[in-house]
Amino acid sequence: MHLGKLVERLLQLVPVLLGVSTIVFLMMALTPGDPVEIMIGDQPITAAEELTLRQNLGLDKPMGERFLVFLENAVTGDFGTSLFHRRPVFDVIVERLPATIELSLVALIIALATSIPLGVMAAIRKNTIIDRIATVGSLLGVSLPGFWFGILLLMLFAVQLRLLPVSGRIGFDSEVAPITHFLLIDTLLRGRLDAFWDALSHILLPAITLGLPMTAILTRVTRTSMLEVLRQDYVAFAEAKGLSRRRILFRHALKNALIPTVSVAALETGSLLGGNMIVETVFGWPGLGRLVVESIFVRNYPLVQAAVLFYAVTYVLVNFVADLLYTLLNPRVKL
Amino acid sequence: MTAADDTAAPAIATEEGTTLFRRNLSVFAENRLALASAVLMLLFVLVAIFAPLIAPHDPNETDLFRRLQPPGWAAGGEWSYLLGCDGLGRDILSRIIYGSRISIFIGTAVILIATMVGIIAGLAAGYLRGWVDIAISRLVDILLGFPYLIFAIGLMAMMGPGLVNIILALAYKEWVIPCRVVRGETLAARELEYVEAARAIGASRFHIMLREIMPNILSPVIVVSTIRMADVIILEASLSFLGLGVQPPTASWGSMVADGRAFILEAWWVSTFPGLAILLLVLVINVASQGLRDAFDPRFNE
Amino acid sequence: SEIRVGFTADALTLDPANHRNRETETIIRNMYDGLLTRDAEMKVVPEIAESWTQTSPTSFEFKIRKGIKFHDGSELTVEDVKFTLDRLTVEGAMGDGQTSPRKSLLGPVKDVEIVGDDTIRINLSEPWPLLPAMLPFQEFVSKAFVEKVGTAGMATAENGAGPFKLVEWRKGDSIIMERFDDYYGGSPDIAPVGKACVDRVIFKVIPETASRVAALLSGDVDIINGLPPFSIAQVEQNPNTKVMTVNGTRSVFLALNLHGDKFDDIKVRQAVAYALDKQLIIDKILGGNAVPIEGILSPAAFAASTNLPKHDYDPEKAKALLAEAGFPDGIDITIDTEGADKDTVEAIASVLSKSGIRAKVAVGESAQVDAKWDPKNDKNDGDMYFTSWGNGSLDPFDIFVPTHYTMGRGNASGYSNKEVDTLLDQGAVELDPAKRATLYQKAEAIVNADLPYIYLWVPKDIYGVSKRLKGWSPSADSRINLHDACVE
Amino acid sequence: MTTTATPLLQVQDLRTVFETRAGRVFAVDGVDVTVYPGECLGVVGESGSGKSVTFSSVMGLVRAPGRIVNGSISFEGRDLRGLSVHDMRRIRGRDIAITMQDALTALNPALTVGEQILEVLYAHDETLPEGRMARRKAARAKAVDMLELVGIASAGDRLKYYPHEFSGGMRQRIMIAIALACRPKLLIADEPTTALDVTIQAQVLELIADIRARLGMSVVLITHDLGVVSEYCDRVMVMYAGQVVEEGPTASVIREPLHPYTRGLLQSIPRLSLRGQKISPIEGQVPDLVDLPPQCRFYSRCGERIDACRQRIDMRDLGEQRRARCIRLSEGKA
Amino acid sequence: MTTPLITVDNLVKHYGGRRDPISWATGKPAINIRALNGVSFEVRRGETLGLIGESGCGKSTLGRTLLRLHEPTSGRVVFNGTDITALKPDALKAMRRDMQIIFQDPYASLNPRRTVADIIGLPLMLHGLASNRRDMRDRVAAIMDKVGLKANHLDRYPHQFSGGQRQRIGIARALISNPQFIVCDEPVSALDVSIQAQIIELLTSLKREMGLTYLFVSHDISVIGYLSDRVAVMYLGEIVEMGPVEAVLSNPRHPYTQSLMSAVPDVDHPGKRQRVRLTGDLPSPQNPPPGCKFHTRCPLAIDLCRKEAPPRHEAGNGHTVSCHLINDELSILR
Ligand SMILES: Nc1ncnc2c1ncn2[C@@H]1O[C@H](COP(=O)(O)OP(=O)(O)OP(=O)(O)O)[C@@H](O)[C@H]1O
Ligand SMILES: Nc1ncnc2c1ncn2[C@@H]1O[C@H](COP(=O)(O)OP(=O)(O)OP(=O)(O)O)[C@@H](O)[C@H]1O
Ligand SMILES: [Mg+2]
Ligand SMILES: [Mg+2]
Repeated sequence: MHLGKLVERLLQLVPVLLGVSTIVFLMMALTPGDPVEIMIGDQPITAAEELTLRQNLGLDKPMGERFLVFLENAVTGDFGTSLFHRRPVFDVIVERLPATIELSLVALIIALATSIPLGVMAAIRKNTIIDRIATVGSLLGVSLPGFWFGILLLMLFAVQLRLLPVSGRIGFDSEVAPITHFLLIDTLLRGRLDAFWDALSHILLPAITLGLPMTAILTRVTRTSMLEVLRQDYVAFAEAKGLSRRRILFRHALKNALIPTVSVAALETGSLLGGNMIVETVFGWPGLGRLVVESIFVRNYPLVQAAVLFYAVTYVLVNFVADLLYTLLNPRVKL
Repeated sequence: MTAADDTAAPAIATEEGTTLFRRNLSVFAENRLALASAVLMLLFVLVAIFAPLIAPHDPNETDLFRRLQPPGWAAGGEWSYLLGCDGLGRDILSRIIYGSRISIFIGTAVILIATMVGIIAGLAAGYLRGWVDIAISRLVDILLGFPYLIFAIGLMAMMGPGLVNIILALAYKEWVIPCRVVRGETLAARELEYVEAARAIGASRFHIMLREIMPNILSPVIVVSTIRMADVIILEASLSFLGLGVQPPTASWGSMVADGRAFILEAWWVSTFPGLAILLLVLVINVASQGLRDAFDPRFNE
Repeated sequence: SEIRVGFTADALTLDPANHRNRETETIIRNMYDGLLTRDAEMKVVPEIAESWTQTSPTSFEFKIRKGIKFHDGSELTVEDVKFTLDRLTVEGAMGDGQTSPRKSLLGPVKDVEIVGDDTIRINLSEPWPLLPAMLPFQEFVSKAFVEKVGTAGMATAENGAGPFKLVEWRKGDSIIMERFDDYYGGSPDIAPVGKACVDRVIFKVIPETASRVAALLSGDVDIINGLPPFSIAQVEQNPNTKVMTVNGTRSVFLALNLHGDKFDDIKVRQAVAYALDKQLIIDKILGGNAVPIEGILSPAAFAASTNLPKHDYDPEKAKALLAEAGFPDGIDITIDTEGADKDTVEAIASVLSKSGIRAKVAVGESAQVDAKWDPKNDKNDGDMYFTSWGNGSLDPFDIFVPTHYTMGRGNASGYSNKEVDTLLDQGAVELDPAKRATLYQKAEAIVNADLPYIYLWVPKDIYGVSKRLKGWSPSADSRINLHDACVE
Repeated sequence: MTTTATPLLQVQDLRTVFETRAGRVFAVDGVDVTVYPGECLGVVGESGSGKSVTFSSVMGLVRAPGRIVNGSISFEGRDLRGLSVHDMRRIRGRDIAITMQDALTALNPALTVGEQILEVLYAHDETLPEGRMARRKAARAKAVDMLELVGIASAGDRLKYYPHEFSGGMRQRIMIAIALACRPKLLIADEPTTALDVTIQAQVLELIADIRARLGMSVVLITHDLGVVSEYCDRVMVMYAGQVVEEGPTASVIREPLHPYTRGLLQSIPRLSLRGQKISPIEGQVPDLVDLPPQCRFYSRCGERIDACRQRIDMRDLGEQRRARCIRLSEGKA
Repeated sequence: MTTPLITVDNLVKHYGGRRDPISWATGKPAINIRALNGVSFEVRRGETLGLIGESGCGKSTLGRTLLRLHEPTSGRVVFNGTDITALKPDALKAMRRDMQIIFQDPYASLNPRRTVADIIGLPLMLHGLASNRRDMRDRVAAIMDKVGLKANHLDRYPHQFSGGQRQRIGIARALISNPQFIVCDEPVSALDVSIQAQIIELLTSLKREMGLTYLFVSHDISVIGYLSDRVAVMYLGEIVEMGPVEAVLSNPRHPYTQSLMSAVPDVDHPGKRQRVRLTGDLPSPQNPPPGCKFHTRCPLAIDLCRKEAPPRHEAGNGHTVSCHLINDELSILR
């Protein structure tokens, strides 16, 4: 991977990010009604403060200028004040990020760690019981409404069986002083294994719920692409070379089969990011998703706007990283 | 020159006038599970259409004396309220039956709009290329930069809840998917020799786009659209669950699950059944669309 | 020992002057003390203040207790008291041109004077008998500390004089506090006096109702707020938990658009009153946890009348009244409401419909519905609005005036009655409590007859509590004061 | 090429079928193949006549829905069909090697060319020294040798390249290098040049001929092109619709084709020398291999058919190493 | 036979090269494929000009640019006295009746969703040549009969036909508007030998009956040799040698043609000819070599070849060659 090419690819992100920002801006700008009035809602605010707000949003200026102001602010991380919290939106969002990131990463890891082996097994042992399980499971997985499934899991494991906690990130007795703000890591860094298990037990259900659709889709993709790859001439040729089955499956087939899996996984992080809102709401997870949902109902527009932008930018970047990964797996694709 | 020997023609040619479409359809019909799912799907649609005739009760009729009444088979239940009642004593079965209208209507409307827009945009981008393609493709790239649910939530937060708004919020992004499929297929098709042949004969762009290319890309589009339909239904339910969906008292499955969430300790049936309804409908669509895909888009064949 | 509270929402900020949010107040009131507070009977008693006197209709004097320490060990002085009140009431006092959103809670406070090394005087711009009743809601901060961290810092840092001090705020998840060992003991009128009983207190944010109940049942938390009526049975059945309720301070009512073409007729309003089976809804939807009202005041409020005429459920009478008013076939109306009350309003609608008042429910965002029912909005084309007005002070001034005074800011019905206006004006300046009470009772009798609103009920706040918890009882102003609570 | 030598590969009455939706496809239906040490056997036939399936059957590489239903395959006297999966793996790539029809799809796009050569050596080459490093070094040296042998310049560097970084002809040669890495006794070259231009085709075919001469291995050359057979093969086997219809030394088959199909094939080739004359193509097309009637498979297209052709026809031995499957041969003259 | 039906003058076609502003801004390089680099020739009325060359040398591009299916980058094509490179869309459409094309791939060239009647009849409908559908169907039936298809298969779909039959459908479509000139772009390359011969027969007899003129593209020298009157040899977007078929094929003058001829295996006379081994592959048209394009593979290349493009020499009898060495009587076939 040439550095110049990397920079070039990064530059190509610019128009997309610009477009994404434009749409986020338009979402708000084209909302019917006076945005300031809607935003203020029943928050007690003085006339002077209202005026400042208007000026900050640049509502007195023409659309084009407002957009530029918005862009400038976005680049500098200035998303205005959350009227509801009476603090900068940026601060409020940043506080909630570690929880959301931790949850999403664990969900991603669960999804990858289950779907790839399952998909591969299903393809190798086509039409056997494991294939059936994988096929039916992935079909169910994509069809389950996450919000509902989460509630069921919660009722079963947390309320009825009392195996796992009901809500939150970590138990009362397991707090550790933050280092990275990722509890699974912090507890380990502090050498608190009990707390680590506690944090793990908290994250398990939400992460499974969040990762489920992705797991299902990736299982299906891996299975299909593995089957596809196994049909290829180069696998037949590898057979003809008298190579061991292991080598054929894992070196020749899997490396190629993972190519679509990687790009689909990147696309599906979209479902992780969106799913945050629902899963965090259902499981009382103290992350950004829940904050956004709460903010919608109090018309905390600047926060919603900033969060949507944040999610979109994250998504674009995740896909960019996946592209890089893709080139590692697939030598035919040059950056 | 004698006529090419007829007896030697391939076996598939023996049935006179079989179209590719009908052949695919018969392949589809052979897939029992998919066929059963398609029948169930039809059943859902019928239930939605004839909801007033089927529903045992008025879905919005509240009866506080039936508040949280358990399902018919459980202690304290009544068979005439088969799936029990919700927090306002409304019949859950009737609400599920009426709720199917919302899910199916929104799903169908979004997919129809998106597919139509997607086909037009995709054909234009893929065939005309140039500036049209650049403009459309960039827009597609940008919209793809948003996670779907986030985009819909953002829009709904700004536009406010309501049936039309949900359809718009979903369709604004959904069209991108058929558009990408159509564009890709069109790009491939425009290089095919039969398109070149039509041009060589002097056919116009419109003739080529609409008569030569479109019929050939329709089956992948239909396949993709049915697959997407399942997703759109889940998305709508998710929005309703978050309270960004249709307005009460209209029954929608997602909001029924959300409403029942508070009662889940005392009255599990209130959210369980509507959730099950979503699962069933989406599952059925997914199975059917997988069958369609296998039959109509042989590239996916295993 | 430790008490865990399963709580509906997180604090928005830790700055007592920079919010208008009940939940936030409930949490931070355990770290900050007020000049005054309330006892279990909702009587206002001194806290940081040692005593107070009203020296004129427009001025009050407060004597500040000696030896109160902030959590950082510094002593609380009159300077801090004045600083706090100024920060709350002076335009732009929060810095950066910001004004405290709580300013309006202290209405006509004009200025604060230091009149001795332990006394301050609060001057009002007009008579306002409510001041002592409103002071329990204002928490007192250290001047030096605020000047050090600034308003931005106050959002996440704390240096109060309350029984607990902050250990950690895990945003969105929990707030952990520990006992402040140098606590001065709190109000001497409320036993026990002294430092808090438990070592630690945790407010755990559990927004989902079912999860909160489950957490209580499983013993994860000791107190939960917002226990839904339908979960009462569960909590009662559990051997380790019980239900505690307290009369709330918020009156719920239906506003009727008096400028529309239906409710301008008193007969139609009466018809609604008779058609509405209040008790049924209280029993079925609220699980019996509400007190019906016939006027705007809660039974616990100062000057509440006990013998107002009732409109008992009588659908026949309602139909007859409708017919008299020229609607023999009934009327079609729409009830506006916000999402949170959807359940109740749908129930109301269905009950009304049985008497020919065919009601539809329209759920709207609070801002939008508020704007529509703003008395200044003369284009309001709504029929009926299900709403409520809080009365934390339990003084009629705070609820009667805004909802019934001509063009009052909460007068959604658009009610205007000279006589009522006069009575309310007099009530505001009358210093003799007995005379004041009569004035308000007269006014209540008038509005009970006029029916600009259908007065519904005052809901109780319902808490689920672990049986191991001792010495704690819920408070009508929905504060959760953990100073006195102990666990076995 | 003496007939007296013991055959290297002997296949008898091989039948391979595919179960498809349309029915059972008799892709290979009673095929006998004999390959002698050191010879080059050409296999010609139209597309779908069963050439590839025959030899993937030999290698034991027929995949579902395909199945060998009958026949014996013996290589150096060992019955390959009776071998365990493990033993078969040891024969593939080491004793019998194959190059596939399309080099672009037969080389793994995700692995370097070097890895794809080295792995065969690791799998089969027992002459490699012990010890990781030494083994690696020796294998690498062999790989470089092989690439140089097939005419790839600066082979050492090229080991790091991926298949897509080579041109079509080079890929074909790399595949040959892989196949030859373990010096197999038999190379099956399945249409090694169909996708290539004539100039490249000549390069590749000459390369195979050259290596065959040097290593003394046997080659089976599968092709469409009678010209190629005539230039490079000692013996030729003509296949039609899953059966062998004619077999014999190349020169004599081309000079004097016995089966009407072979004759038709030869007459179908347009030649510069035939300019202005009519060529006489075989009319009709190859029959579908599903549910064939038990008759001569060329019946529907044969200009010389008689009623007696509507029965099972067996291969006839006509002496001088020539065999053909036509009923009229026994009448003396076709 | 004297007036040229088509004159091609210095035709150039480059693909790609245009960039959209966003890829320009982000520095994506423009790809520029120089598929045709100044090709000039003429086709006389009633003759068949054969065009031969390696894969990717620009044969199809030439055929398509000639018909303005692709817009030429520069150069002129004069058909029947009209400069078609300058025609407006309407006039071009009218012109299309007279110039048709037959494609290589019998599968891709027919729209799978339309019936044979629609496919073949489309030109009639577009140009208003048929008064109604009935008339159209009658005429389609007639032409189907002419190309050897059963007229009652009118309502079948392409997938119901075999490869050879489909190629006949393609031919029928090209013929129905009664064109004068047809580009045959490798119409037989995808077919089996026996079917290939059928189609060649069909094309030659149609030409005779209807007085057609062909530009016949193929990479198969025997096919070109069999049916062309004159032949043009293409290398990397240029014609390197052109002339009467006997002259060019039996006495090739350009080193490239010579190596091409020597590489073709001959069924009848195996091993007779001297082989010329070319090294390397066709260079990429994205960055063609300077000077003579063939110098990278030419065994005779001298310094001049690397610097200057060779002029076109007359070798008598309309035989032209573009090579620096032509006058030196040098030949790689020493
Ligand atoms: N996987 C399969 N499923 C069904 N039929 C198959 C399969 N593979 C091969 N066949 C059938 O077997 C027959 C012989 O195929 P084979 O590949 O051996 O032909 P071939 O002579 O090698 O042709 P070509 O010259 O095109 O390579 C064909 O009719 C083909 O349809
Ligand atoms: N539409 C196109 N866009 C870009 N490049 C093209 C296009 N068509 C052809 N080319 C390129 O132009 C060059 C010449 O292609 P062309 O198809 O004319 O070759 P050809 O001689 O017909 O080859 P073949 O024998 O493989 O058909 C090739 O490098 C090809 O990749
Ligand atoms: Mg083959
Ligand atoms: Mg071509």
